[in-house]
Amino acid sequence: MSLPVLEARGITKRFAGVTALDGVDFNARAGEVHALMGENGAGKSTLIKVLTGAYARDEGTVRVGGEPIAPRCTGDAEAAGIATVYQEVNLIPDLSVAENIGLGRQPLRWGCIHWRAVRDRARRALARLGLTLDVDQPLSTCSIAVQQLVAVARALDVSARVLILDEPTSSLDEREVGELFAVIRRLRADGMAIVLVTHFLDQVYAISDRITVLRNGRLVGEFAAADLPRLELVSHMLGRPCDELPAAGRAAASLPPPGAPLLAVRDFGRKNVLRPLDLHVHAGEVLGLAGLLGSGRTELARLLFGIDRPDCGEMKVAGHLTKIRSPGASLRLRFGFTPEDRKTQALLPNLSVRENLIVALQVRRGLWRRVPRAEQDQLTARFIQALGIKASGPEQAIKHLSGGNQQKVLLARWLATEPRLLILDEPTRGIDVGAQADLERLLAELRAQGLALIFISSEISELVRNSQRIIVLRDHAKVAELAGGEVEESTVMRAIADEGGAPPPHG
Amino acid sequence: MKARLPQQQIPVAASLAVLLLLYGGGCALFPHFGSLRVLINLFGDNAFLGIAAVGTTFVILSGGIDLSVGSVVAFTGILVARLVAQGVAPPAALAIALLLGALFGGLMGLLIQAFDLPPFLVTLGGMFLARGLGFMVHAESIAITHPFYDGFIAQTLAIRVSSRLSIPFTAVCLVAVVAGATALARWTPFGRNVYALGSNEASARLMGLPVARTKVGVYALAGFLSALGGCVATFYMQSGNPASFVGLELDAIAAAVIGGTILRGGVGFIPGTLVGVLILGLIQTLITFQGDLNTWWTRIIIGALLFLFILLQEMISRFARRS
Amino acid sequence: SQVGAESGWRTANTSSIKAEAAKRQVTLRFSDAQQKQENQIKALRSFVAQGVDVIAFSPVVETGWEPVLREIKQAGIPVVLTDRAVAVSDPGLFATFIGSDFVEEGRRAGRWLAQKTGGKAVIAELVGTPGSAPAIDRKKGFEEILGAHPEMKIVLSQSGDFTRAKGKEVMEAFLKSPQGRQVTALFAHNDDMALGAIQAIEEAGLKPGQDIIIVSIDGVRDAFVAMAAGKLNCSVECNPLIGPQLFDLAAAVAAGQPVPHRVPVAEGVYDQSQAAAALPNRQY
Amino acid sequence: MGSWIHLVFWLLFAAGLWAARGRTVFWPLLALGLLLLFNELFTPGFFALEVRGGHLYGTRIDILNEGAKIMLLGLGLTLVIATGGVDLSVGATMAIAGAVAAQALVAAHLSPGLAILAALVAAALAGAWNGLLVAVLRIPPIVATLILMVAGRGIAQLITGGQIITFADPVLGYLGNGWFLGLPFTLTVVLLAFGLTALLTRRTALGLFIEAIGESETASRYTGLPARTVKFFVYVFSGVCAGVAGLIAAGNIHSADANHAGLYLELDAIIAAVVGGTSLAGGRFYLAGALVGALLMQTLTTTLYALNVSADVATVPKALVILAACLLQSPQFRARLTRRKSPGAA
Ligand SMILES: Nc1ncnc2c1ncn2[C@@H]1O[C@H](COP(=O)(O)OP(=O)(O)OP(=O)(O)O)[C@@H](O)[C@H]1O
Ligand SMILES: Nc1ncnc2c1ncn2[C@@H]1O[C@H](COP(=O)(O)OP(=O)(O)OP(=O)(O)O)[C@@H](O)[C@H]1O
Ligand SMILES: [Mg+2]
Ligand SMILES: [Mg+2]
Repeated sequence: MSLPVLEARGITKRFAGVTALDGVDFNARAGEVHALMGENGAGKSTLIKVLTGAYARDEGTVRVGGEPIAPRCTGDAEAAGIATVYQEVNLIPDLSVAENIGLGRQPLRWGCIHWRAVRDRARRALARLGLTLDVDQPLSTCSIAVQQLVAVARALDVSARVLILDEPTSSLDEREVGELFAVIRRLRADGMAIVLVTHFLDQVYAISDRITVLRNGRLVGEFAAADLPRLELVSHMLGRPCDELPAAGRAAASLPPPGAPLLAVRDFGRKNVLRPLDLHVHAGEVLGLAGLLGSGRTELARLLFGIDRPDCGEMKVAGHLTKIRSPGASLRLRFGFTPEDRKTQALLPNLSVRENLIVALQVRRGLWRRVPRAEQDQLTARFIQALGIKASGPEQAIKHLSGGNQQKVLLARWLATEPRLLILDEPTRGIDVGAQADLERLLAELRAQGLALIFISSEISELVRNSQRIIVLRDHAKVAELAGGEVEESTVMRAIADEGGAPPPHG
Repeated sequence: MKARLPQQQIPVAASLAVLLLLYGGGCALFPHFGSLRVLINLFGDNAFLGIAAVGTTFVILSGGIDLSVGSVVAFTGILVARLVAQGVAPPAALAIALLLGALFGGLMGLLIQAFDLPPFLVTLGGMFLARGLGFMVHAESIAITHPFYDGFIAQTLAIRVSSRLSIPFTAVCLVAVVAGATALARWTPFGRNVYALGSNEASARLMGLPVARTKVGVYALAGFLSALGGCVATFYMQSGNPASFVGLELDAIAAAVIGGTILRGGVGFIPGTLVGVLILGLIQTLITFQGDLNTWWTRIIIGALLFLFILLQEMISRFARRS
Repeated sequence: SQVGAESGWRTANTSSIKAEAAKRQVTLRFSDAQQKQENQIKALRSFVAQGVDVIAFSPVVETGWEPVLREIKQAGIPVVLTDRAVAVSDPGLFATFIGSDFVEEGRRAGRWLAQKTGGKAVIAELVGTPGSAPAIDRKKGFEEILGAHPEMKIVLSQSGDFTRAKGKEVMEAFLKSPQGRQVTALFAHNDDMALGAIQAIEEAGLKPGQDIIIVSIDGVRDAFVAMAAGKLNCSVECNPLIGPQLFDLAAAVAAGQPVPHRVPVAEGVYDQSQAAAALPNRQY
Repeated sequence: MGSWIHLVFWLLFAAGLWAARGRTVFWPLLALGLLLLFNELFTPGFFALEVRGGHLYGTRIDILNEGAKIMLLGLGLTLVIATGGVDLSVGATMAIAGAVAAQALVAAHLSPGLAILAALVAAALAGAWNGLLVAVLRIPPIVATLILMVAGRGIAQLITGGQIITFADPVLGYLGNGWFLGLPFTLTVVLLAFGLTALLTRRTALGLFIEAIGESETASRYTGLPARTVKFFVYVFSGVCAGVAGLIAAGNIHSADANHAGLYLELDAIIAAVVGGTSLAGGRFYLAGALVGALLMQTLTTTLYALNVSADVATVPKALVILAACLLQSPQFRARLTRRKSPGAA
């Protein structure tokens, strides 16, 4: 076994009211991929931020190549040879893609930034991930998945000894995950130490050599991946023995309920955004939206929820012709929508878990009928319990929650409004296995209660597991609609990949 | 391949279009409006505002705000005047003033950075402080009479156009500062870090950028440019007055915003600020050429024109974005 | 180019000039500087660009006119200063100056107070806007007179910004300070501040005009009302109605006729005995 | 009798501090306490309090009375700032309200009630104009309200014809100058306004909506929140607050001074709101903090008069107090203070 390049001993980190890390040891060895696992809020991201100096540690030592380091900012860590991709995209949305990759280490010529070199380098870094984009476009115009890849490209662009990736794959589709893993394998072969955080067990086993499990800020243990069966890993993470997760009840088996659909649109689209399409969803049904990155799933969801306005087509809700002009109108129709970019489109960072949770319900009740405090507290307590949200209390600011727990609060925000239709754009992004199973169970329950769901996910297996029907989008147009027996991973994949020869959409 | 961020340049282009439109309108309406002298005046008269506004633009780009501009300009003026009156050589006096300006700005930046204080309040404190210090330097205005000013700056450095008309040195300073600042913002790591800081400070920190240094640097730069604006104002008026330039900071902010800089930071273009300054100056010129407005109508018309400008800019931007 | 419209006095000054221009059918390019020197300089330079025949302006402050006046001279346009003077190295930069003498106004106020109180007074002073010419000069003139009367002392002095509200607020604070309780006289740099202070004095349960002798400057209409009511003791006139005189001068200057370099304005000192009689004639 | 009043005052103040411990308003309150303590020790006559003409009379009472305008503006601005905006036009709006009321009385001979109504309607319209620019046309607030800051004073002067309009109306005079229960009536107005605002924001969902918009307008809109309407309302509210302040300012001196009423007061009010704990970036807001902040500003102004500090340099101590107040609020600064004090203890 090679010596650790990165060696952390007895790391402790406390926040006001919580001990996020409690005496954790962690090693990363050259030529190995080391997976860091744990439930939402276990302390993975915190450990990484301590290692890179984004947080000051309270106790413990960190050594790189035997030398103790005490990085006071992430720049120090980078100088010591640690390159990092943080959870949630942490880049500069207003600057161009090229610049985001080059920022802080721009090549100079005559004391000035050599822009051509910056762009070339960015293109090369992206090419390593199999990505070609216009590097001059502002980052904010890229989808969240592309942003995630840009962040990875930025980290790859430094010659580091340790590469840390905190949930780099949460919004990537399979092809991109494949590209990324190929790069990681190459780096591993070159002798780099790689730390990977992800909630996808398949991915963990596909690539890691070693697994460290954290639970509630404590170290559970370090294992060789080959010696750790899946089930055991999960039970280490959860701290209790468990049955195989997720409970794969195939949703497609049940028949779509009869009667008029809850929501039906016809010739529905918007110029330059979405080619007109038909779509319907019944109460008690999950409609999956499949497609590659940028295929237009998010656009469709935004149009359906009234964030953007369609410029053609008609919409019927429960058989009545309706026009949705704003999210507020959708809310009154008892629709709900969790956007994929929760950081900028959903979170109210400094407000408490309670306030984040009841805000949609409050909007539905209107300005004057304030949700009584007792009801707020009771709702919050109920959802914290039901979804297993880890927070120091209902009054904790949501920005201090771990990523996965934030996502659960945002889901609870809509569930609290008792919606008829819920549009979920990548809801499982960053949610741990346990919670993912809980979520899937929840979806099934909601569906049983007569809720209609539109479910967007880049993970096809998840989509297939949970949907009765799947609509496949490509290049901002509907290319296929699969129902019943067609809801199969292979069929979906083929529909996504098929060039031109897709069956004509029926609907 | 050329660099282009078309979406973000639209407001600047819109402002420029509005500026040209208004200038054309003025020429059509009033005799003499199109004369070269008016154009030169436009640059020369607004030089100190323009230079200070460039500093403000940097601060806004970094996600902050600087309210101390007017006071620092006034303070610099009275300091230089006092020093010159006491026999200090003008170049030395100017250098001292510039240094103090940078120091003053840097100090505010340090407070903002080290204690995470709101820039609005700290620079507001700076505004009061500099104003009071100006009165402490000398409570009344002082004229500067020195051959360096009368001869060198006013005569030698001015560019003669004809026997009766010359481009004042102040205008030259303005153009030079805008050019230099544009380069600084576009071509240096410092400049890019300012954008990054303003766009998302937390990300900038995680990306390992020197956030603290950049933040302090930005306020120091703004202080320096305010002081430079003050120096240019002394060229312009050959005097210093501690009570002058009240509210200049608002004009500077308005110029930056009209020029396309977004107040929450991270987006903006330095030449846009020049356009903003020229627009403000043009509004004033139009009003003097109109020549029959009393105080209140002057105010109302300035407000109305400002509104019109912003509305037009919005409309042009939206239209350009759609097509 | 006018300073602004910061007071009724200034507004009267403006209307007098505008009315006269209309009467004589002279084209007047009027510009308001919003009390900022830089605006005024811009306006002057724009006048040059417009090629006017005569430029008249009331400078916001005394200094800082050298470059622009030189430019105007180069363009061959004569300059008439109104109301306030400028400090320039070469008096040839302007043709003439018509206006009140602020220092003299301060002296008049001082003289009147010395006479009224027999040279014995504990004085509070409400100063104008810091740094403004009238505030500086009126204080100077007033203190000049006090120099000759050792038993007249200023014990409190604060800026009331030439406004009623500030005048009142500052006077309230004065009256509560230990020195304020001994004050027997008040000198306000303009009537508005005095009018504000009168209210503060009344609210403190004292009688303005009796318990505290009040002298101020300007002679606006409301001051005459207050004098007639016995609340204000004296107002030194500062006459804004200079329109006719100004246009006489401008015409002479434009025609190249010689004019005196300094033209005073006819002004008086009014106290309670004249107030009621003069009130109906006040135009501002 | 002086000494027991001091004792009662300080006991009350200490009780207030104790009640506020752990809350955001604690720090501005502490700053106010320190400033008052300074006055107690160094400013002669500052703490004298007596009964004159059937009401209390003293510097502290003046502070409450003169500070009323900043407190009212501060209330409105707190809500505006909480949505992530700012309103620079409140000073000009004060001038408009005063001018309208005065002309309604003097030129139009309306009854005082109607005059007040007219003034408030004018102020609300001014606020609505700002709201229109910010919420509907989406112009950045600082520029949008700058327009009215410049033009509004012009409008007020247009109304008064550039003259100071003096009136003798007792009702309006009472508003600016009257006494109620031995205290300035303005204090009653402020408390009423505060109570109403608190009720409006905390008993309805308005407070939550405002804070949500300030936190993230995008997220709020995606949640279906009527962001534009709320923002519009907030500017109207700020306008009305400024209107009431303008009426008080005019009533106080029995005249409308379009040129000076409320001049630069917007700055004091913004400082009050921010010192009170509301962040200019938007989000959480603290109404009581704004009141304390306003009192802090007014105490400072009055102190400088009482100490006879020359107005030229009076801005220096003002700067220092503002900096001290925001340092006190900074957790980093407090951490540094305590760390330095207790290296042995830790
Ligand atoms: N700045 C902070 N202030 C207070 N508490 C915090 C802060 N950052 C993290 N925490 C807490 O520390 C704990 C660990 O969070 P962390 O983000 O490390 O979890 P994680 O393992 O990365 O979870 P996830 O899989 O959801 O990303 C959580 O309970 C979280 O609430
Ligand atoms: N709120 C938004 N504003 C501007 N552009 C957006 C917004 N949301 C998405 N886009 C852009 O629309 C394009 C289409 O991507 P979209 O998100 O619709 O695809 P998708 O199928 O949902 O894929 P994914 O979400 O996995 O990227 C992307 O370039 C994305 O950046
Ligand atoms: Mg995490
Ligand atoms: Mg998407």
